[in-house]
Amino acid sequence: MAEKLLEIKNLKQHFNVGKPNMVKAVDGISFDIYKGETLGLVGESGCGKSTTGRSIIRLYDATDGQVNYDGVNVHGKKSAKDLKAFNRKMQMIFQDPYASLNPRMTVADIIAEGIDIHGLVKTKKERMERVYELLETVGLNKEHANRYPHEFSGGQRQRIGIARALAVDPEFIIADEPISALDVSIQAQVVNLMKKLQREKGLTYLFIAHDLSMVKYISDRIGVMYFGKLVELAPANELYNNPIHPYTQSLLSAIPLPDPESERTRQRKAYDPAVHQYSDDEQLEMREVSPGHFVYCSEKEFKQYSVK
Amino acid sequence: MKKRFSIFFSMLLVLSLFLAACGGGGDNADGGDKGDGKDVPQDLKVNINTEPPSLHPGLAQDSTSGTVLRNTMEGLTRIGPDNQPEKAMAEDWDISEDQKTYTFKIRDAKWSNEDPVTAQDFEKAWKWALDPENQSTYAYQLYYIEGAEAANLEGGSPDDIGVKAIDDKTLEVKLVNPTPYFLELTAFYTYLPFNSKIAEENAKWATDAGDDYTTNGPFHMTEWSHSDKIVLEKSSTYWDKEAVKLDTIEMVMINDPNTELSMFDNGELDWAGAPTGALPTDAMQALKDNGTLVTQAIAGIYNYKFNTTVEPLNNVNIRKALAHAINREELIANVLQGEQLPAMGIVPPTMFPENEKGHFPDNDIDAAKEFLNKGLEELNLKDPSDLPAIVLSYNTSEAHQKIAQAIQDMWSQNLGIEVTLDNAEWNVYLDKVDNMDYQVARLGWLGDFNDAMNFLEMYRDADGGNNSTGWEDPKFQELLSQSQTETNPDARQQLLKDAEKIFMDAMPVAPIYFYTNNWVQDEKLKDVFVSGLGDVQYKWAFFE
Amino acid sequence: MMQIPNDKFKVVGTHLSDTEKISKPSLSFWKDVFIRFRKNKLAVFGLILLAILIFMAIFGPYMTEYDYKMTDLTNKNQAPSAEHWFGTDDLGRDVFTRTWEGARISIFIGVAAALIDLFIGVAWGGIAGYKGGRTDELMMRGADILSGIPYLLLVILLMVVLGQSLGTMIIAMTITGWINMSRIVRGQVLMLKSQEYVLASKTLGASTSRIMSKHLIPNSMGPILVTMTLTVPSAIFTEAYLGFLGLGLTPPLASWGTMANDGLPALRYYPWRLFFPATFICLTIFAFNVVGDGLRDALDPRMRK
Amino acid sequence: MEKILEVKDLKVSFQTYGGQVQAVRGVSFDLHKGETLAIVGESGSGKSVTAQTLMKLIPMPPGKITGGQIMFNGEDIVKKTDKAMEKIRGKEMSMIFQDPMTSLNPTMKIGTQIMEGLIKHQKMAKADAKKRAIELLKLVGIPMPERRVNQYPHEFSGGMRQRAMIAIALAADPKLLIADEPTTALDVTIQAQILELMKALQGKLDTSIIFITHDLGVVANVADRVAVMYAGQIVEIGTVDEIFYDPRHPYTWGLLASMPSLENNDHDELAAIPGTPPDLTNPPVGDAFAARNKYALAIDYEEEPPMFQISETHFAKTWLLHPDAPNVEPPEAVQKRIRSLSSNFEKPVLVKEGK
Amino acid sequence: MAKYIGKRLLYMLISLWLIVTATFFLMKIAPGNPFASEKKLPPEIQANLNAHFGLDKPWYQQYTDYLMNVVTWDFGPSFKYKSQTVNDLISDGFPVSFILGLEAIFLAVAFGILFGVIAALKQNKWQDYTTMAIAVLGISVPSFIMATFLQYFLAIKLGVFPVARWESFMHTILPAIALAAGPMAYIARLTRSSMLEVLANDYIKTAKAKGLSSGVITVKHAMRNALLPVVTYLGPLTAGVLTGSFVIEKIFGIPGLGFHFVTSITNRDYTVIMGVTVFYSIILLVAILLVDIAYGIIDPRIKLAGGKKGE
Repeated sequence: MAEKLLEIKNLKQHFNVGKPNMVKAVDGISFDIYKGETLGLVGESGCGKSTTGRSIIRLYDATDGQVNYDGVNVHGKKSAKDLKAFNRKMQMIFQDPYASLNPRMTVADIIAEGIDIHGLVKTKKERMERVYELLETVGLNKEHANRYPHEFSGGQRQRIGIARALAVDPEFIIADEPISALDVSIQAQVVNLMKKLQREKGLTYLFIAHDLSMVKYISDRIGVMYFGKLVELAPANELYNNPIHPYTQSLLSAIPLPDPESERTRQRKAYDPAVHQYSDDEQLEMREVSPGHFVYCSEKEFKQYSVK
Repeated sequence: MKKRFSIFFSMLLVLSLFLAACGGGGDNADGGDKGDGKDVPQDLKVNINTEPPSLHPGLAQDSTSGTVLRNTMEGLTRIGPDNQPEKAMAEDWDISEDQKTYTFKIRDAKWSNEDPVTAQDFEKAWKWALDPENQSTYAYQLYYIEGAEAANLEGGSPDDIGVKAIDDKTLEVKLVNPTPYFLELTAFYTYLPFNSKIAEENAKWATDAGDDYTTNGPFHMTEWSHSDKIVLEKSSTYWDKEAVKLDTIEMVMINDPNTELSMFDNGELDWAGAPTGALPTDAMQALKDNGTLVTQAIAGIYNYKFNTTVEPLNNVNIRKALAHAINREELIANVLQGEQLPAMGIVPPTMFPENEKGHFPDNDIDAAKEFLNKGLEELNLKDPSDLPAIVLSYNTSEAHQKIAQAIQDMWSQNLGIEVTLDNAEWNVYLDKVDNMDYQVARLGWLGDFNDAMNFLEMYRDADGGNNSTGWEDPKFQELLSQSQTETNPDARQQLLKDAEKIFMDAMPVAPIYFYTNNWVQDEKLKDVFVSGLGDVQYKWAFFE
Repeated sequence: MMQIPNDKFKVVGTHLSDTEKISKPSLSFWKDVFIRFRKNKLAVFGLILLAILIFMAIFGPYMTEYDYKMTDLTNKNQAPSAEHWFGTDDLGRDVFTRTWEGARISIFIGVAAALIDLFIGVAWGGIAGYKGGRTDELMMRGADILSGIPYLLLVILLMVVLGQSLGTMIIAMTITGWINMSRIVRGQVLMLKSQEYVLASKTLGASTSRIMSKHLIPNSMGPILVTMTLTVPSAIFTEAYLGFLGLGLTPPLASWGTMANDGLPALRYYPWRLFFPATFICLTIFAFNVVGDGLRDALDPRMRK
Repeated sequence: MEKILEVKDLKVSFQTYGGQVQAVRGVSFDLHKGETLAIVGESGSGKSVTAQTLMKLIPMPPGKITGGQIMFNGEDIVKKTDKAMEKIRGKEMSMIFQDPMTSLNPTMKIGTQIMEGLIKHQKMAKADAKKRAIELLKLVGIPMPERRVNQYPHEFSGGMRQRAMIAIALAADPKLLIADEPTTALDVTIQAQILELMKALQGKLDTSIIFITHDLGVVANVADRVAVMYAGQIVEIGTVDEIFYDPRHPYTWGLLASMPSLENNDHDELAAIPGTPPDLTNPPVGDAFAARNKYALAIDYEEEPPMFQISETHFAKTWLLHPDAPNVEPPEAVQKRIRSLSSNFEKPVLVKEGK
Repeated sequence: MAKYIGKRLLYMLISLWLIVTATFFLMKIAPGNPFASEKKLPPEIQANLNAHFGLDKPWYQQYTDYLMNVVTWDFGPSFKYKSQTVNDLISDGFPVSFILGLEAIFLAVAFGILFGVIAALKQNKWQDYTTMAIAVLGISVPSFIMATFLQYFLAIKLGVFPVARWESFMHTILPAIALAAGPMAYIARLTRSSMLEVLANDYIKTAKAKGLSSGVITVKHAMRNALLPVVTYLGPLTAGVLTGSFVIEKIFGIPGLGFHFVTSITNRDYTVIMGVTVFYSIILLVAILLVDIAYGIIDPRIKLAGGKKGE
């Protein structure tokens, strides 16, 4: 797992730069993603996790920072051809299964869009075969190819979205809250499908969600974001068993568990950014508290955290 | 929020109250004639169509302004009920032997502000109009006066203009040529005087009703609400006020013939139609049927001009063919419906009575075909369809359009000539006609004064301002020149008739019809005088 | 307890393929719209009316022996009769023939205006919306200013400069008409371009033209279509209005606008001359409007499940 | 305990152009004073429709109550006119919706929105109503209520808006509060706060709550009793312990098993419920869940299962509880939870009449 | 706020300048001249007139003269109506058009909203069909036909109203109705569709859940939000209606401003064309500004607008 696939360095994504309503959606975050792993990214809505995903795939032009994919900066100057090639390597699965499929296109056309753009097949027959194959991969069948998105349920649509991403044989998939809009029973289906695909195709995932339990289940490592900053990054179990940043602790303590007894006794911790009592001259950065466990903290806090 | 809606509903309430209140007292519209009592209200309500562009005698150049001026101001003469100039501001005049010098004796008349009307008022008014500084567009109406044209156009001195106030009550006018119709001209609005004292103090005296708008005519303007109405009242300072019977005249400005007639029917107007307004053509039949339509011939003609510089209209026979192949009677009976007179000559029968017959028969298809064949031969063409396409132009207007369509159809049926119609908006159209950028074009001409000269003169030179046919003829020019110096009226008349004959032989213009004025009026309204030129005077009018 | 054979209590497990089956017949977007459109009785009425009007526009002029421009002065202003179904006008022309000849021209003007609006509006609005930022600002401000010039002034000057013809008439209809279309398209594009399926297409490497033609425009088609069905009547309306101003078509061409304007003064004497063209103007505008309204309701995403 | 609500065999359907959707197909349950009943189920299972039908808030048409009774305070809601409902809504029962952004009027001040109910039901004067609104805002934990009362919804954060919604709902001291997925649109930390608030207020006001959610964690947190809905029917209902520690219906098993556990570190495949929920325009014969149920019996495809009673409070609608049914092993994840509950009957009893 | 208005005013000035410029050049390319008449003027007098009105100057000088006129708000004399200046024309005509326009707007808004609300509340019932049929009819009948019919039936046949002219309140009713019909219909349809949209919102359900009566919900919750699009439409409507309608003024013989819009063009009365265009544009721009400000007051969310969010 040592091979770095993606290296994000000091990524910044600000909107409305120079205007009074400037939003620092992503404010200088750095992390790596290794080949074959699943990196979970959690945080509350508005914390910048989706923006991070979209900046990585270049839906937004980053305000600052680098995204190196296989050592090449995604945001650097690139020819149209390079960009197209890049688009095949990195794909995305979206949150809203209703909004992510063009209602005027048949499922076949939706899935084949990548195939068409990149000219991956030569004949119509080949194209349809590929579509059928992809439909089968995600648990749907041939008959669905000529249907329109509105005829499908949420879970089915999400699977179509996955098939579309898979059509160009990507190496890396950003899943932007792929299960948030789905019912519990369907969430499991989709997560299982994603895990299966990862096993079979050696995919790497960046899995963005706000549901910590599902993220923990699917991820190898988890990053926690708070107001545009990455505050903690650790292997999944480590993060759950040993959360260090007070925000992570608060987040974990708030999750209701499907167990009435533990719920009766659960104590929620509130997070108040003021607890840090940072002074102006303190340098705040990601520091490795224990191997693979990074926390965004000051030097002073780092010492405290390391002791634990 | 709530407030917004309460405002809303209170407005609704107010409106409904208004409606209720007015619904009760809504009979103010049918005032006017109150029936048989002795004291018949002498209040006239007429439509003058549009805002008069200017009520300054020197600047007026249109019939609406003319209507107001004629009834509020008075010139040396006034056209009387017999259509002849009668004494007005001039109580007497002398004409010199050579008929080139007129000496007018001004009567003891007063302006509405009690100032006396003087000979200087005339001199100054005329010279004002001729001063190029003042941009009088009708100054050329004064060119009969010696030195006038030079002063107006060529920088001649105003002192050289042949009009002089010998004293307060004597005005001497010198003319370029003997002008038999000069006395008639002095009734025209460009020849009206103005109160020179006031004009010196206030150059804008004529822009509104008020103290400065002094009048010397039968009525005085008391209200001028622009684009809306003008109110005239009987003048208390008019020299002949005994003759004036109307107390007020309300002249409203309604620019829609339908509305005008509807208002008349509803008792909101006492007069609808010409000369101040217009009647919708579609109403003519009905009005004729119920016998209320009044028709009166006036000195004006409706023409189709030919551009004699382009093929095939440079061929006289083609022109004649076209002129002969028009069924004017039918056109008048069915399209115009105003009992107009078919025109087979260029000078109205009010001047040349024999023109009721004209120079050729109406709707003479055989002759037309003959002319056509001759013309085709001359042009080395076999068939009318070989003729270059003929475009018939007219300015955008319902009436012109109908006439054009009817004539288009006649030419195509009688002669087999295909004609396309082309209409343009008035200003553009005038440009086109001026620049001879047409083949056949409609134009009308309304006489400014009751003399054949007015209808012939414009065709004197090919590049003359109002000719626009490209036609000229030395013999025609010769005859006109002779007529200008001829002092014997009969001889002069003959010269002009000869000139018309030459003109009709060349047919640079196909005359269509002579205008008539059509109107309806309140039965009780009497003695409104409409002159042969189609000018209206209310001086003698009254309600029975 | 009821008696149930024991073999019924055997675990047989899932029938998964059944659950993925979609039992309803496949409904394409437009079929679906049509089904909802059909429920609006007023709109269906409008559609039928429109069909009749178009049928008559095509065949009406051939139903009589008369030609639309053939004058017959002796038979002017005839009331409707077996001879002349809608009567004759002041030049003795058959009003029935002219009405349907006029229908052709009026509907042609309407449809041509709608199509031109469509092309300009979609291009302008689409580019402005998709490019966004300064381009958008500049393009939309330009449109604002054009719509700030009094329309009549623009049209009359245009008529004056270009002369009165069918072509000028259509230009006059569209000179500001496209602005509305471009605003609608822009609004749609602005809304749609951040939709996830557009983003998905972008991440797949789709070109701008592909995104426009495959995603943005097809999905804006609803509002575009509604706008078009409402442009047609407004063009017919404007044509009539210009007819009133004397800026209508050159006769003997008949359009409803010029016919109604001709008939206006005849209302009190020969009402059929106003009645027929006016009625058909109103019916056509009415039909297009209710069809447009019906389409809008049918296309409304809220009405979909 | 006093029963304040009794729903008997409620049936609701919607007329769509695609046919009649039988959204609620015979739902029965009751609710006691001061109790919280959670209704869980996936989208389309009819839980929201059931809740909104209780207040007759479903649009009619296309919606229609095709059968059953809703006894509230001894009166049948189903029979009430709209006018009569106005007196009950907001006063006797009120409702909180899922999305606090769209369920508050964007152009009306928060205070006014709270005051409306007070003025209508308590006949309060405006000034008093405003005072009360401020108190209510304070009660739901909104800081600086005097200032907040004059603000508009967009000036509130998501959590604050939901608090304001709760204040509106509680304004007239209703006996029954229906919360339709009140925390679904919120972040976990905010969700936790809102849940705490609701519980605290319930303790104070002794309100009965029907809490609709699809999140089993939330259910475990708030509910006294739980009803599990599938395809327009309640398939299992019982106390929260019964549902979580002794579930009997295979669908409940599926739900519980498909939740990953935070404690477990295994990364085995989740026990997902396969397939897609049925289309209710044309509900399947027999047990609606059968096609997705790996424990489905042959009879499930033929006949709808009856309701079996497991304890005084625990009912489940599955043939698996039939004496002739084979014993099946629940999924592993569920087995781990199961405890034997003393209150259970010896054997499940068939309920004669649908309850 | 002040900054916002300042910015808008600046934008208005730029728009105005562009409109003036566009109009000027359109006017200049139009053939024909203001002094043309059937009886042609001697060329010297024509030249004299041109010189007097500055038409002999090069175009750029005429253009700057016009701009100066606009800036000093003195458009000079009318070419045609020599006794009046353009300012006179506007100050005489505008009050009339203004009053008539207000009346029409009031009618249009009151009945338009009423019809729209009824139609929305009774969607797909006979009330909906009836009100919408009336509304569509209002749009379908060209104003000149509508005006003629009103005049014919109500004034001539029934004699309830005077035929034409501008004298008393009774005189204003027919033209106001004719003028209001189109906008009324448009507002009705606008209100209906936005009402339907609003009625589908969750907060209407909230209001219902509070036990509010449907009347209160309609007026206090639905209408306020539903009227936002109507407010937007009021901007151009106000400008259009207040500055007069040629058709209505012609048919009813009303001395308003609308008449000058058309006649000044056909007369080539350059100063009047310029004056009324500038005047109209200012009214339009101000009306739109007022609508935007009003919008901000009615909809408290507006201030927040602008800028996309990260997620």
